[in-house]
Amino acid sequence: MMEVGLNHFLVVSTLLFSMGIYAIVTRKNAIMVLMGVELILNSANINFIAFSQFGNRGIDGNLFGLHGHLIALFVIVLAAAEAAIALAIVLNIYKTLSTVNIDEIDNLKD
Amino acid sequence: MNVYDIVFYLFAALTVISAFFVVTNRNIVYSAFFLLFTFFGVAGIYVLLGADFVAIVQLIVYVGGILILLLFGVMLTNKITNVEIKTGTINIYPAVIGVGLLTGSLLAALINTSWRSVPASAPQATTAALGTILLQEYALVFELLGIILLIALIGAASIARREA
Amino acid sequence: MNKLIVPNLLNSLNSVLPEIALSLTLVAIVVFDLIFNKNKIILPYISIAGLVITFILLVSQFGISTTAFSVSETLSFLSLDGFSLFFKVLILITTTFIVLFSISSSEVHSCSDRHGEYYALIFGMVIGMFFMVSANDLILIYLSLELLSLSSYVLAGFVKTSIRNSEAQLKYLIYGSASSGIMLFGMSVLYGITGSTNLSEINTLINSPDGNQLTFLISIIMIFAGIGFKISIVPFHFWTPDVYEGAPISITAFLSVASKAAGFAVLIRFLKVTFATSINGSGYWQLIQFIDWQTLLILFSIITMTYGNFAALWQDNIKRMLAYSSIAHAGYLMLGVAVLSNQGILAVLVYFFIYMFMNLGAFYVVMLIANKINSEEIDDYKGIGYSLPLLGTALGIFLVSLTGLPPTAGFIGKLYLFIALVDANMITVAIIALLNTVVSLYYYIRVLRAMFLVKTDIKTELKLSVLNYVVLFLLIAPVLILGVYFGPLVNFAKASVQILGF
Amino acid sequence: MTESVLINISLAILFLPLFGFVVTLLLGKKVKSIYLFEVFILTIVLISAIVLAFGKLSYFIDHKIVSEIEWFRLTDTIVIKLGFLIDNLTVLMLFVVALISALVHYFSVAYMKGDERYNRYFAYLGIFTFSMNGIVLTNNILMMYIFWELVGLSSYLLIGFWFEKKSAADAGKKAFLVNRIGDLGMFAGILILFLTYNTFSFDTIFQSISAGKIPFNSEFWLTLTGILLFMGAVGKSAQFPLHVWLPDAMEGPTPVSALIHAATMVAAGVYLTVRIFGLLTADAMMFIAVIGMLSAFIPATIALTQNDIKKVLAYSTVSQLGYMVMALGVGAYKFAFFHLVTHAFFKACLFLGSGSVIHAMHHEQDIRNMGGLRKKLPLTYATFLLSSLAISGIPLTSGFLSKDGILASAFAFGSLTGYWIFAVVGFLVALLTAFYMFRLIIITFHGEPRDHHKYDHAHESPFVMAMPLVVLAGLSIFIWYTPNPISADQGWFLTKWIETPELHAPNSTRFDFMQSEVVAETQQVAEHNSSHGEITYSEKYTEAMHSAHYPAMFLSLFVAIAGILTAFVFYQWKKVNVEKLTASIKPLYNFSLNKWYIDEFYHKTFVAGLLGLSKIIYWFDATIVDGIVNGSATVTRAISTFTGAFDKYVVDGLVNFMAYLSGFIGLIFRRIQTGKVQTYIVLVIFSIIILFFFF
Repeated sequence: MMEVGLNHFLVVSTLLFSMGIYAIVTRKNAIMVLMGVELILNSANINFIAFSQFGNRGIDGNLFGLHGHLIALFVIVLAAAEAAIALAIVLNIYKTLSTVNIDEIDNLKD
Repeated sequence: MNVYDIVFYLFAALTVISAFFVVTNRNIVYSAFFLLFTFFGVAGIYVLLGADFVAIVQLIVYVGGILILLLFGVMLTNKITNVEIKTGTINIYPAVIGVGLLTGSLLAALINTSWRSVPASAPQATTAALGTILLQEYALVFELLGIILLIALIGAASIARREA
Repeated sequence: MNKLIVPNLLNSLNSVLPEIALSLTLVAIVVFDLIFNKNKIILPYISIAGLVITFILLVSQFGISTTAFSVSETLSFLSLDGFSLFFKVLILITTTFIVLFSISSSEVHSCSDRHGEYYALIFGMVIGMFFMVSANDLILIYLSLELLSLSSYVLAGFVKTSIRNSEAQLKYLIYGSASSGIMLFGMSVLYGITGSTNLSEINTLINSPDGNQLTFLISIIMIFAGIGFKISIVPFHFWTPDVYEGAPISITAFLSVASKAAGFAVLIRFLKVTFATSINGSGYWQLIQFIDWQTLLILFSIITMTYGNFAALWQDNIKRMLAYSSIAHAGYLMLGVAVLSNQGILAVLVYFFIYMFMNLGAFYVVMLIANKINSEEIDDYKGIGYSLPLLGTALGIFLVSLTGLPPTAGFIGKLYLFIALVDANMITVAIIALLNTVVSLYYYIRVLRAMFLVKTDIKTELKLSVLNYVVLFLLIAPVLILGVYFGPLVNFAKASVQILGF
Repeated sequence: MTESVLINISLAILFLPLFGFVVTLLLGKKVKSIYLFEVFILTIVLISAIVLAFGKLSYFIDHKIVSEIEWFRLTDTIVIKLGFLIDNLTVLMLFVVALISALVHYFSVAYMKGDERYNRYFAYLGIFTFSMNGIVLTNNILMMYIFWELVGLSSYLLIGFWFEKKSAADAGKKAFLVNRIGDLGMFAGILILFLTYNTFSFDTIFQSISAGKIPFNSEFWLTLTGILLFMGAVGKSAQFPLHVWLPDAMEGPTPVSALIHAATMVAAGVYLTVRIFGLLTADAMMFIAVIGMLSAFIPATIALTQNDIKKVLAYSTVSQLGYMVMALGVGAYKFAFFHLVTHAFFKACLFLGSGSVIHAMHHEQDIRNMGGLRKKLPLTYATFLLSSLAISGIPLTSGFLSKDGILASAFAFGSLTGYWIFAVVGFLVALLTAFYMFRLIIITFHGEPRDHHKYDHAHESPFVMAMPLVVLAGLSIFIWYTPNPISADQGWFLTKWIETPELHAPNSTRFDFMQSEVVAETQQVAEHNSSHGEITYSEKYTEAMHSAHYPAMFLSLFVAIAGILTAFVFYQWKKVNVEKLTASIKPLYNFSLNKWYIDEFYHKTFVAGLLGLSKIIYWFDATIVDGIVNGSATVTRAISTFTGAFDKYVVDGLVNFMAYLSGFIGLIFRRIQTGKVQTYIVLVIFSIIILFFFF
């Protein structure tokens, strides 16, 4: 096995991303779909931090610096905000329709 | 293979395998718990990447906040007395094909890219440095995040509160 | 470098005065909501006051072309240029109308105790859009887009007891978070390729990524997916008809104009600032030759307008029909972008300004009628032209304008678009767009026929308030006047095509 | 009298009707008698138009008055302007529009009395007049297009005025949609012009063409541009194959038919072609001539069998418009416009006359229920007869002069180029016209009353309705146009008021006889073009016209009288049993009259039609000795049936098919919108993947 480098981290993040998408499109339960969204955000975060750690801009030899870390922080905060609103919405749906199965919620269509 | 590599594979396996269970397990409560392990794994990867502060935030916010929220959601939308906290799936075949193709092309592209990478530097404490750029370069983004949180608060409250 | 930052921050605060005013209004709304617990009639007026103050602050920025929140001499988070100013003005006008709409919306009134949240969230959207149109950094774009999205998720389902609202809200949420997740992933890849999130810096850092073409393409398409979601171009549009139909009408109108405008602003700035290498004498942009940009954009726009127009043919619900029509209009606008020249951007700006009035007008009339007859089905519009002649005529004018027939303003918008296309020798595309216009005639005429050519015995009586008359007038007048006298608008747009940096 | 006075008067003529429209519409519900205001406005417009015509023709007869203001700047070099062009053509046309519009207003005061939307009707008339004046006055093609669309819109409102009747609503829609097809072509033509010349102004475009600048540097494109612009005229002037809307448009109130379907709106197409005459190439003119010929012939054959008084007039209108268009195609510019003017008056008179009849018969339109009305409506009869003589081309009428000119030109064209077909069809149509007009008159006014109840209640119309009839009939007499009753060539109308325009299309693209040759060749032609130094119509054409004049005149006189006599033989003296004749071709006859049967015949239309046609031709041969009269009537009747069916099922069918096709595509799209949000996301993912591989 080769030494762990940038690509290894990218593989992990890609797998997380794919599984997030998979959860979003296949799981009926709305909360499961939200979990899928969290997975995608995590995978992007891994990317940001990995690039930050391994990256090199090439021109003047500057490292990427800590920007990636900071972006990851922002995304985490945003994820929290989004989760709060999403959960509220799901609870509201449960209250009005007595179900959180997304596939049953299809009254609006052509 | 040094210790760093072993630890990486451990965390990577933890992350990916538990994520796999998250998306495939039929029981939502189990899924939620597997999500906990995924978050732990990701936090571990952050540490490996020298992002100590982010790893801590990941644990506090994700594990301590978001996951709890999700669990609340699970419990509030399913009757506790109902043993069958299970959910079905739809779109399996198109999803498998689509996600498979997507993963394939992503991996092929990302691995074959010539990143401008250098060997990872030795980890340093990042907290102080992060604080500096957060409040200097990224001051505007920081303020914007404040507004986002305020809006999230108002929005969530607006949806959740009882109608008068 | 650190020395430079702190005074810089203080100076930059002057540049974001309009945004500060908006934020303060938001806070004021929340506070007044608490003070005037019972009688919330004051809130819309506070909102309008806030908007007017913002507008004044914005006007004082006319002609300014500068950057704010710079991190070095060349890099900054915000670009304050004519382009962003144009869109900010457009967003402010739209918001003012939406607040006026909300005053007479029966849907909003059914939740009278949550008015505070309603207006606060509208301001959340506005702040998000303001940052979007001038953002010069991927992460700022992402966050402001999320601010816009989060507020609009809540507003799309504002009437909690309405099943339709709740469904629209959930769909919007799921579709939106998936799209923004995909976009974030794309941004992370772009960050990996270039090493920066600043658009201008990316521009200087991209150089011959020979082996990376595929990766580059992936990141661009993923980012497009996120922006495409906001401006609802096919194939990222699927949420549009469902959410537009389900959401309260005032919010649908807002989404179809302002949020789309912000999305287009981001798209144009992203394209130009990030990828343009030079601009030739006649205003055509030279983009970095990784992908065939023009083909990609033309493909998007033709699919979008054709899909929107044909799908609209079969709609029975007028909101849904307008949703598809707004998809088709996004296609026309996209054509202006696809020209990849200043002339094309000019066409987009002119078109958008006109689109604002006619689309808002159509939704306003639909809302007033829905307030009364509680239906949005086209079949229920039978004979409206006789029982409610003013509203019928107004809707007729707006629909004719949406079709793009002279002497309404819609014709001028299309005219500029076609001129830009023909200038760029894109004759075939222009012809396809022209044929699309003919298709669109069918479904707009359908509404007119139901209103004017079918006579029913049902007598609908509707008392319009003074405010309704004023708002209707303010919407009809520009549609008619801009149809013949549009010099000032074009001059304004012309002054606004300058985008800082590339 | 200065130029600025004239310009101000034209401004007033343009905007007063708009003002009338706004006032009448706004106050329509509150003030019952507001229509009088609109009538008053139109009177003012009429007076202004007369003053304008007088001023222009007496003080500035050789002057073109142009007035422009800048509208907006597209770029620094491309400036779009609004402007007026006042030449003799403009003032004459304005006079025609204003006069007929005013007369129709007066007529409507009595005719529409008691309608629940009385005031709104007058408002619509106002906006129509405004739009029409706009078309006439403008100096650039963009403004013309804008007013063109406005005319389309207002005619839509007027045709569908009685929208409670489904047929009226449908007719309005049909007129609008069919017109759009033509307008699309016109718009494309305008785009090509703008692309090439960066301007919309007629004058500038013509100058550039003269200077040798043509679209895409290809003569083909110049031809195409001409044809595309002419497409607009095909729609508005109801030329084949877009003429289908005009007969249906008869669902509108009859005065409206007189105004827009006889005199003004349909003439707009001819007016447009007149305006762009300078840029037409020989190929384009040939195209126009063929379209005009078909439009003259086909509707004339259809008019033979119609029993609705207005339908006959409608088809006759299409046929006469075809004449004008054909005249333009063969280069008879002056006569085309001359016929436009004379036709406007006598056809408006015919329509208003039919309105008077319909009014008297309590909205009965079927001529089979009329008869003998001559005694009850003497004035209507007299004016109707005079106009019919005019349209048939009997000497001493204006129609004789203009029609004769067109036929002579077609004749001359034949002798110069060898395309005799236009002359032949021209004379044939003249024969048919005389026949069906007198068939109409005889059945309506002569003989015994067939519906005694309605006949007894019939009465002559009141003054406001009679006066317009008299005025218009008076204008059908030759004296207004020329002192010489058999030739208009020396009259003031053709020598002083209108002159053949300069041609601008490159010499190589013109007909041989139309090429520019430097210096005057005949005294008379040179005089008019002295300012230009070169003439556009060579001696050959003038000479050919001269030598064609007398043969054409006698021949046309002969066919007109033959047609009238045939009608008398058939319907007045009943020498030929019409019943029997129709019985012998009963299936075909019913075919045209009863539209219901044809669903069953649908796929057999062509087969049956062709078989029937061959049989009839055989029969024609066999009975040629017995009498040419019977035979030709039968043939034309059969053809009329055939063309009617073609109209109904092929042209309409094509339109319906397109609508169906687009609907079908829409149906496929709606399958995608399942309502399940996760399916949408799957689709997004696939789209993203496709985009990856596509680029």
